[in-house]
Parts: sequence; C-alpha cells; structure tokens
Amino acid sequence: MADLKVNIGGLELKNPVMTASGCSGFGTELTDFFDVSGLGAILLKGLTLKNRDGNKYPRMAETPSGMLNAVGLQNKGVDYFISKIYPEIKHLDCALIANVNGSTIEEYVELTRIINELEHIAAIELNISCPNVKEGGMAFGVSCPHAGAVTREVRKACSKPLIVKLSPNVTDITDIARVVESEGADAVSLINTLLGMAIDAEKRIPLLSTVTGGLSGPAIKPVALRMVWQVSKVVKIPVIGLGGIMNATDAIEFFLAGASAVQVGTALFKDPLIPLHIVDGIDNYLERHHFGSINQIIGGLQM
Amino acid sequence: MADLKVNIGGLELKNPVMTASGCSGFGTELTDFFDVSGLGAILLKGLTLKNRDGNKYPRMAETPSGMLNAVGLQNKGVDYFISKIYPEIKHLDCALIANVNGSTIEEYVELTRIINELEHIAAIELNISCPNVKEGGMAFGVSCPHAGAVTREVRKACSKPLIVKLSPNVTDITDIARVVESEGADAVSLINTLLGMAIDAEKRIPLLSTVTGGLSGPAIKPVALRMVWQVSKVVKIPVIGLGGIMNATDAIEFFLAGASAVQVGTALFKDPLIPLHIVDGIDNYLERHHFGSINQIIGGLQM
Amino acid sequence: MSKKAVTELTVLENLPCGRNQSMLVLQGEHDLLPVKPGQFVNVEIPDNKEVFLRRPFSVFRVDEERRLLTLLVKDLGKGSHSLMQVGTGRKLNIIYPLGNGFTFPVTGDRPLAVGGGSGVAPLLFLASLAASAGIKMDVLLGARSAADHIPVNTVAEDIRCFFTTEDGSLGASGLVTDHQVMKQLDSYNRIYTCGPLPMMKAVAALAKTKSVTCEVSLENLMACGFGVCLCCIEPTVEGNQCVCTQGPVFNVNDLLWQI
Amino acid sequence: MSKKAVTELTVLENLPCGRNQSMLVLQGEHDLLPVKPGQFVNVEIPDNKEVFLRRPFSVFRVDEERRLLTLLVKDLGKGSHSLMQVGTGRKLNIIYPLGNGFTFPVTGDRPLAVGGGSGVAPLLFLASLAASAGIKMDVLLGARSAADHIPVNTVAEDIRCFFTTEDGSLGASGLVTDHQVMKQLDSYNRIYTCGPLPMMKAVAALAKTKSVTCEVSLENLMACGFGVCLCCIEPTVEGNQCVCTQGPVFNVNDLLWQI
Ligand SMILES: Cc1cc2nc3c(=O)[nH]c(=O)nc-3n(C[C@H](O)[C@H](O)[C@H](O)COP(=O)(O)OP(=O)(O)OC[C@H]3O[C@@H](n4cnc5c(N)ncnc54)[C@H](O)[C@@H]3O)c2cc1C
Ligand SMILES: Cc1cc2nc3c(=O)[nH]c(=O)nc-3n(C[C@H](O)[C@H](O)[C@H](O)COP(=O)(O)OP(=O)(O)OC[C@H]3O[C@@H](n4cnc5c(N)ncnc54)[C@H](O)[C@@H]3O)c2cc1C
Ligand SMILES: Cc1cc2nc3c(=O)[nH]c(=O)nc-3n(C[C@H](O)[C@H](O)[C@H](O)COP(=O)(O)O)c2cc1C
Ligand SMILES: Cc1cc2nc3c(=O)[nH]c(=O)nc-3n(C[C@H](O)[C@H](O)[C@H](O)COP(=O)(O)O)c2cc1C
Ligand code: FES
Ligand code: FES
Repeated sequence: MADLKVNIGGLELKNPVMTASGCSGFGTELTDFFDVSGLGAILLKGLTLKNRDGNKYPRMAETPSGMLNAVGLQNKGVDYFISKIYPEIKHLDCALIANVNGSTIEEYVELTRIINELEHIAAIELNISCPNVKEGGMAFGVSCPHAGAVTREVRKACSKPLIVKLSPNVTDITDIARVVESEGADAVSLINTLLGMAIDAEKRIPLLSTVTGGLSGPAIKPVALRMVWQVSKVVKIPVIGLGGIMNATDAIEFFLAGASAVQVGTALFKDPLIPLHIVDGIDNYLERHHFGSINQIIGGLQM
Repeated sequence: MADLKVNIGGLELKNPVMTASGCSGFGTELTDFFDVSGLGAILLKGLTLKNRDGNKYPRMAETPSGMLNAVGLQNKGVDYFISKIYPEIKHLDCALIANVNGSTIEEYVELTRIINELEHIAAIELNISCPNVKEGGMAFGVSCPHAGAVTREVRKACSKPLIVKLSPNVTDITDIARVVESEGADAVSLINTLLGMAIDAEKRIPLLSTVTGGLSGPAIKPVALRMVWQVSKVVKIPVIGLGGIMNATDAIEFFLAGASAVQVGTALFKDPLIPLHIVDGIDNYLERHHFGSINQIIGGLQM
Repeated sequence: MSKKAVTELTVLENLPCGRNQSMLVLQGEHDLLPVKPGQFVNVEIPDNKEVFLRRPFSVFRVDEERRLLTLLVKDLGKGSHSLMQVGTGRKLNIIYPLGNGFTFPVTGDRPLAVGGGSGVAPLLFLASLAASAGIKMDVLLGARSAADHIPVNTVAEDIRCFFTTEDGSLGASGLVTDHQVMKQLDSYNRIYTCGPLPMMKAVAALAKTKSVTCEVSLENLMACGFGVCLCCIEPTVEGNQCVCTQGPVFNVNDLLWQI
Repeated sequence: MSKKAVTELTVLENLPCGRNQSMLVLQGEHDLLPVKPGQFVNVEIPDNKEVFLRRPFSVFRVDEERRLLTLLVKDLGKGSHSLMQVGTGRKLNIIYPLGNGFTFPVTGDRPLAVGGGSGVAPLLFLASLAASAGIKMDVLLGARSAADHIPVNTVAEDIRCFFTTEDGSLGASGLVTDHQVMKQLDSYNRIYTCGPLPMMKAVAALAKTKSVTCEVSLENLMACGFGVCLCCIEPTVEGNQCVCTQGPVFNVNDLLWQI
C-alpha cells in the first residue's frame, strides 16, 4: 500500500479522495452503502444560515456525458444542521468539511463563525461559485474584488483550514485563484459547475425550472483539468481538483495536472462506491509505477 | 416543405444549416459525399494572410462526448487560397463564408480587405475566438476593448455581411456580443471551443502537443445553448448557434433559444451527411408542429 | 450489512409483455436484499451512448428463493427502449432497494389499487403480497387499448383485476375513473395509485371526496435515487421532500396537489 | 455517383484470429465502392459509451461479388475491444473508401511487405491482389509470439509468407529486421511496411541503405478520416500533410523521419 496521505492547508487526510458538496448529502446516505472511513473526506451539502427551499421542480436534466442541476442550495439552515444532522455524523470516522454559502458577505461570515465552533468539522469550503441562486453564489466567484472581499472577511471568522471553491464561468480563473490566495485561503477547490441550459424541443420549454443550471459530469472534465493545471502553476496553496471524475484514471490525471486531492461529485449518482474504487485504483497505479507516495505524482505531468 | 429561408444580416440563405469552420475543409471534401447545394452555407477553414503550419502532432484527443483539437489554423495562406482553392469552389451552389484570422488587427484587416474582393464569398466570419494560436485568436475574443477594436477596423474593410465568432471562455459573453454589435457586426456566431486539456495518465504526458486545446462536440452543447439564449436576448443582430449539434432536435433547441441559423462542426467527423439530415429533420419538425416557416420558432422558447 | 447495494444481476428473461413493454427477470448471484412493494431499483442502462444517468424502475415481483427480481419496462424513451433490447445472460448493474414503499394493508383492510402506464408494476406486487397475507385487494388498470395492457395471464390468479381501455377493446370502455369500482369507493378503505400524473390526480380527487386514504407513487425525474442530489423533490406539507427516499409513495394529503 | 460513402454493412462473421485479434467480415446490401490495398474504412463503434469518434481500420480483403469487406481488428483499446465483441447480424456504420492506398506493383517488380501489430491487414490485401495480377510478393510478419500472429492458414496460398517471433515460437526468432530476407534486400525493388512506428522506421532505415523504394502506411490518430479536421497530419517535405487523404501511405523519402 502506497502512502496516500495528503495535507491540504493544514488538514491531514488519510487519502486524497473526497466526495463533492451537494453530491453526497450529509454523509448518512452513503453509510447505507459502505463504511465511510475509507474516504479522505466528505464535503457536506451546501449550508446557508436560514432554511432554503431551493428551486422548483424540475431541477435536473440529463446531457451528453453529464447533467444539469438547479437545486439551488436546498437545506434546512444551519440551526437545523447543528441540532439534527451534526449529532448524527460527528462521529463518522472521516473528515467532514462544511460547504458555506450566503447571499451577502455578512451571511457568509456569520455562517462561518457558527460552523467554526463545531469541533468535528475539519475544514470549511467557501462556495463562491453556485450558479443556481439569484443572490450571491457565483456572483462572488466571477469577480476578483468580490472573491477577494468575501475570502478576506470569512478568513477572519475561520480558524479551520479554509478552502475556497472557484467558478469555471470566468475568463481567467487564475486571477480569481491568486486573489483568494492572497486573501488567506488555505486551498482552492475547482471547478464548480459550468453554466448551461437544456430545452425540450417538442414542448418548446426549458428542461429546468430556472432555465439555466450547472453542468457537471465527464463532459466538463477537460475544462476542469485545464483549470486545475492553470491554477496550480500560479498559486502556492494546494489545489483540490474536481469535475467529471469517474474513476482512478481520471483522478490520476488531476494529480498530474497539479491537484493535491480530488472530489467526486456526479459520479456518486452513478455509483456511490466510486470514491472507494478510486482510492484502490490510485494505490494500484502508484504501485505499478513504483511511486511510494501520492505526493510524488502531484504536478507530475511531463512537458 | 416549410419555408426554411433565413436572412443573416443581409445574407439570404436557402436554409439555416451551415457547416462550421475548420470542420468542413474548403467544401471539396464534402462533395465527395454529397451535393452541397443542400446546405445553407459552408464556413471555410480558417484563413490567415500567410502560410501557417499549425501545431505539432498530436492535435486531437477524444473526450467524453466530445474532443479536443489543437490544429492551430493550419492553412497555406490567402494567396494560395485564391489561386488554388477558390477557383475550385467558387461555383458551388452554396453560400461560402470565409473564416478570417490574424495575430494583429492589421492582419485581420488586410486579410478581410483581400477576401472582400472575392465575388463568390458571401460573407465573412471574423474569428476572434481560436484557442489554439499563441498570438491573436482568442485573446481578441475575451476582452471587450480588443473585440470592439478588431470588429471596428475589420468592419471598415468589409462590405459583405460580417459575422463575428465569439469565444465561450469568458465571464459574460453578452458583454462581448454587445460590443461587437455596436461596432458594426451584422451577426454573431457562437460558440467556438471551450479551452480544455487531456492527459495520458499512464505516460504522464499531455495528449495534445500544445497541452491545452479546444473542446467541441455534444459535451459543450448545454453551454452553447445557454450562451445563445443569453446573447439573443441582448442583441438585435442575428445569432448563429453552434456547439455540439448532432441532429435536428439539437438544432431546433438552438432556434428556440434564439439562433437564426446553426452550424454543424464536430458532428461532421462522425458523419458528413448530418447537415442534410438536419435540414430534413427541421422541415419535418415544422410540419409536425404546423409552422409554415423556420422564422416562427426562432426564439420561440416558452417560459 | 449494508442496507442498500450496488450490484449486478443477470438477465434471465426479457419477454415482451403488452405493446411496447417488457418483463425483465433478473437473477442475483447471492441472496437479494429484502424489497417491499413500492420500492424501486435504479438501473444502469447499458450500450446506449445517449444515456448518462441510471433509470428507476419499480419492482414488479420478487422470488427470494430463486433470487429473482422482476421489472416491467415500458418504452417511454431512450433508456427504457435500450433496456427492452437487452439480451438474456447480460448483466445489469442496479442500485436497490430504494424508496419507502407502500403502507402494507392490514387484515380487515379493503384495499383498491388503480394504475396505468408505467405504474402497474408496484401495484401488482403489492396486491400479490397482500393476497399471500390473506388480504384481498382489487386492482383496476387502465390503458388506451387491449394491446397496451399487460397480458391478463400475467396477473396473479388470486388478484381480482378490472381493466379499462379507451377504445373498449378490453374491459370497460373509458378511463379508470369512469369504471364502476370508482363509483363504489365506499367499499374500500385504502386506495393505492401509480401511473400518469393526470390519472393519479383524478383518482386522488375521487378518494378525497369519499375520504378514503389514498397513497400515490410518484415518478419524478431522478439523478441519484438514494437521497443525495435533491433533484427529485416534491413539495409537501413538510417542505420539499425527496421522492427517492421520502417517497416514491406519499399519502396524498401530504402533497400540495390542487385537487 | 459519390466517391465516398457513409453506409451500413452487416457483420457476417466476427472470428477470433490470433490472440486478441478478430477478423470482421462485413457485407453490404448494395455493390461496394472500389477499394484499393492500403485504403481504410472509418468505423462507428457501437455500444461503447466511452468512445465518441470513429476508428479507422485498413481493409484486409474485398469480395466484390459477395459484397464482402473484411477487417482485421487488434485489441488495442476501447474501440477495437468493442468491435471484437460485436455480434453477427449487427450493422456497422462505416465511411469508405478512405486514403490513397499503396502504389500497386507492376510486372517485373520484386516487392516485399513487412508488417506487424495492427499493420498486417493492408499488406496481405496488397500481396493477394498482386498475386492475382501475376506479381509474386514476399511478406514478412513479426510478432511477439506464435499466438499473436494471424493463423498461418489465413494467409492466401499464393503468398510467400515469413514469420518472426520474439520468443522463437513461430518462424525465425527475433524482430523482423533480424530476419534473413532483410539481409537480402537487394533482391527486392519495393518495400511496403505497416505496423508499429519503431518497426517501420527500422525497416525504412534498412531500405534506405539499400536504396530500395519504401512505402510506409501510417496510423496517426484521426478525427474525421476524410480530410476536413487536419488532426492526423504528418510533417513531409511538402509541409504538414493529412495522413487520411494524402496518406496513409507515404514514400518514406517524403517524410521527415530521422532514420
Ligand atoms: C420511482 C420510479 C419508478 C418507476 N417505475 C417504472 C416502472 O416500473 N416501469 C417503467 O416502465 N417505468 C418506470 N419509471 C419510469 C422510468 O424510470 C422511465 O422509463 C424513465 O424515467 C424514462 O426514461 P427513458 O430513458 O426511457 O426516457 P427519456 O428518453 O429519458 O425521456 C423520454 C421523455 O420522457 C420524459 N420523462 C422521462 N421520465 C420522466 C419522468 N419521470 N417524469 C416526467 N417526464 C419524464 C423526458 O423528459 C422525455 O421527454 C419509474 C420512475 C420512477 C421515478
Ligand atoms: C489508417 C489507419 C489504419 C488502421 N488499420 C488498422 C487495422 O487494420 N487493424 C487494427 O487493429 N487497427 C488499425 N488501426 C488502428 C485502429 O484504428 C486502432 O485500433 C485504434 O485507433 C485504437 O483505438 P482503440 O479505441 O481501440 O484504442 P483507444 O482506447 O482509443 O486507445 C488506446 C491507447 O492507444 C493509443 N492509440 C490509439 N490509437 C493510436 C494511434 N493511431 N497512434 C498512437 N497511439 C494510439 C491511445 O492514445 C491510448 O493510449 C488503423 C489506424 C489507422 C489510422
Ligand atoms: C446536484 C448537484 C448539487 C450540487 N450542490 C453543490 C453545493 O451545494 N455546493 C457546492 O459547492 N457545489 C455543489 N455542486 C457542485 C459539485 O460539488 C461539483 O463542483 C460539480 O458537480 C463538478 O463536479 P462533478 O462533475 O464531479 O460533479 C452540486 C452539483 C450537483 C450535480
Ligand atoms: C478540428 C477543429 C478545427 C477547427 N477550426 C476552426 C477554425 O479554423 N476557425 C473557427 O472559427 N473555428 C474552428 N473550429 C471551431 C468550430 O468551428 C466550432 O466553433 C466548435 O467546434 C464548436 O462546434 P461543434 O461542437 O459543432 O464542433 C474548429 C473545431 C474543430 C473541432
Ligand atoms: S434522485 Fe437524488 S435525491 Fe432523489
Ligand atoms: S483525420 Fe481529419 S483530416 Fe485526417
């Protein structure tokens, strides 16, 4: 067994494979299938201060090698999370990372402050890239000043490792990455979904209640890989790569491009066991290629 | 037979289905298969003033529901085009549209001026969105001032309908569309390829000689559709939609989203006859839904 | 042991079963997990390049001893069409058991099931287990024409089954809601319904006027099927609920349907 | 009439043919377009969700009368693996005929073909047509082991065929370039080669020292196969040329190989 431990901005993980936020619920749905102690970390479903109903049905459309979603951060709010969900998950033998959302900087900060108190939350992922909410969300992630400001303020409220999740819907993602790094992010994760749309040609209506939604799955992998490669060249903090990862080979590609860890999102819908298969596959790859540690292939692309 | 004629900024087309630039050569490769008079228009392979060898092999990588290319505008230059190719194609019974490229505004203008003299070129598509060249190309398409400047200068040299081809690799494509409209574009076409990357995990090398390349095919259709929808709401000039169109249903979706015509690119590699099947399929759709003309469904999405 | 599994079952039979419908008999290598009527499986669609996500199908029948799990697949589009072509011997990857399932009737209950379209499978599964438990359940199935119904001999003998067809070619003429049994709802104390939305709403409306408990099984679009994506939601008195975990079966009173 | 066609052929046979290799016999409904040795077809790969583009395969054999077109498919990855599983009766969509083909030998020529890997098909096609035209062509095929060679009885009787294997299990031991015939290149005036790049380069280098005309058939990655995408290019003395239209066969002197 090769050494799969990675350190993401102070967060020690037993292996570099996490589930992506919004694709693995609060972890309990996964325990119906397997023992989550095999995962590097679970990214919890996006949280907001108050209850959010999310967007209207339909929220999903299948696309070539991918899907669009328009969930819109449905969750019962942080109080409910702390009283009902956190007690159920806090003893899971797996790092838990909260995904923090807001419509204003104040909301982001307040939510961070609350979650920062929770002992069993290992890190905070600041989501400035949700394309499915009217206010906040992606608006922060596509502008350097906004991305910088929210990171700066949240940083003050956050003593845990702070990961900022970037939007791919930008002209130059390295600009945003540099700004959040300079404002104190301990790591960046990328990419969130690409803004897309689907239409029912027969009915002449949009397939999503919100018209546009977020594109995820294998279709976006080439874009995600490119952005991870670009960003990892310009920042010193660790990069967490995601976007269309379906198997160990995909994950290895992200490590080679410069990711220090990966997240698995849409693939979970196809098979919740995929993250475990990926852990095994990475181990197998490292052994086959005679690497003792995952750290030896991070950024290992030969040009 | 429904009325399929469309008018794209002064250019009358017998039907709204064109082949995309770089995916249909100079038209002669298609005539080996079928009579091109069934096409609305052929977009010629990207031209430059001087010979360009393009990028090194390998230039192509297959991706989930799509492909990356890094051709890099290989062509023998406009003089060769005029002396050797143009005479072979000028009598094709199909509108020919030249795709114009440059590294500087001066190059764009000079090339436009030369091509503007060619009687059988029906229109000019200004490509400010090629991701595969070191200079010019996409650099113009991702900045409002640059996109505006090149459009303004080319417009002066161009008495034919001028279509500006936009890059999807931007934060807000409507900004770019508005600028090129205000600088005199008669139409916009979108989208060019998304910047992506692919890696050979076993060999730990990039699959493209250029590392990054342009992503095309069904994978990008949701993004293309979204951008066509966004742009068609904010400009008055016609929008030509493309990106992952494989069949008539895909094409109809683009019309509903606001496109006045479509281009078929990567699909040609799968089957060069697809544009003709699309023409038939559109006709069939219009009849089935009791529309007398294609114009009745353009922008016809019901919200 | 895990409560849910991702597993491969072998296609033992794939039989035409009424127009554009197949009965897909799948066999497990190991013992199956317990499945209740109204629960479903999420099937990975093989071979079809245009299908990315799994497709959910209600369980029609289970034979624990022979490790058989049977589905009724109606040709409604890309995925279902592909499943209908799958050859015997082929392995299908499924996730199961999913969803809550129907409230099982208790002795003394007089239950009625009303179904149509792709909603027939879970109702017949329920009726047949009820019969085994000594509870007689009436089943009313509607379709356009005789050919669209599952063959009558497919329905277990111990189930009293009524048919309606729009063209009168089998059973009573008209929609299920026109059928005699729907005029005698007082003789039932529980109604289960699954099928096209307009049908379910019409049935639920009649049940409401007679104050008969009514459970509906929804077929909202799903991405994951096990509660993590929040794509399949239905508005309820408790807020948006996941059809895949908190349903697919709901008491109609909990839904915000305008009926 | 069109020079090239997109058409469906039916799989008449799909036979194992040496280790990890299949012989795929395809039949047309109508007369086939003429195909020359060295030309190829671009095959749409069915069923495999991970394959988006077509895959090019050289033609191994043509039977005009029975409208048969045969390919030799080696399992090199996703697409070829899928093709090897395709059942008889299945239709395959192909684009053909593509590429330039070999320069056909003329009476008096003493040609030699040297192949290996996935490069065997076009050479045996050429040799067999040459034989029919009364031109004897020698063929030298290399592989790792006997099991990797196509069965000897697959080679037409009128072709003199030499084999090499790295383990000595069939024919001479070693690489093709170690074989006796390569030491007697003076007795040939034309060499055709197709197979792994290192093999072709080694053959071309030997041909060069002996000033024997050498044609190589390249297998560059292709997207379209008919000249519109410019993805398959090879640097030549005339600049970048498309392997799919200006090749796949090149005179080695036109290439910029360092040999
Ligand atoms: C819990 C549950 C149980 C089910 N049980 C069965 C069963 O026992 N037998 C059976 O045949 N089918 C059943 N279905 C439906 C089955 O999953 C459908 O066949 C499938 O979703 C349609 O997929 P497709 O790929 O064939 O069609 P697609 O090609 O994906 O779609 C065809 C058309 O139908 C529309 N569509 C598809 N599914 C839905 C939907 N759920 N709601 C609204 N529109 C839709 C699409 O938008 C499209 O217009 C069930 C669905 C659910 C959620
Ligand atoms: C003109 C021409 C004629 C051909 N004739 C035959 C034939 O007669 N019989 C036959 O079996 N094959 C032939 N091939 C090769 C055939 O197309 C391959 O099987 C196919 O390209 C590999 O596809 P795959 O989907 O199986 O592998 P993939 O899964 O696509 O690839 C597997 C691995 O092989 C690499 N690879 C694949 N193709 C190439 C290539 N062309 N160059 C370099 N690396 C590559 C990939 O990068 C990957 O690492 C021919 C190719 C060409 C261009
Ligand atoms: C249904 C769905 C819900 C999502 N919800 C969230 C969320 O709450 N917070 C977040 O940061 N990202 C969310 N995402 C984005 C994913 O975490 C991930 O960034 C994206 O899907 C790309 O990765 P993938 O291709 O592996 O899915 C969601 C994605 C999907 C498909
Ligand atoms: C191999 C290849 C070469 C291309 N060359 C050009 C070009 O020369 N000029 C241009 O404007 N677009 C070029 N494009 C982009 C296409 O015209 C089109 O915008 C893009 O591929 C998206 O459409 P599609 O998904 O239908 O292919 C090229 C695309 C491909 C795949
Ligand atoms: S389908 Fe994913 S939560 Fe129900
Ligand atoms: S493969 Fe497209 S030009 Fe050769």
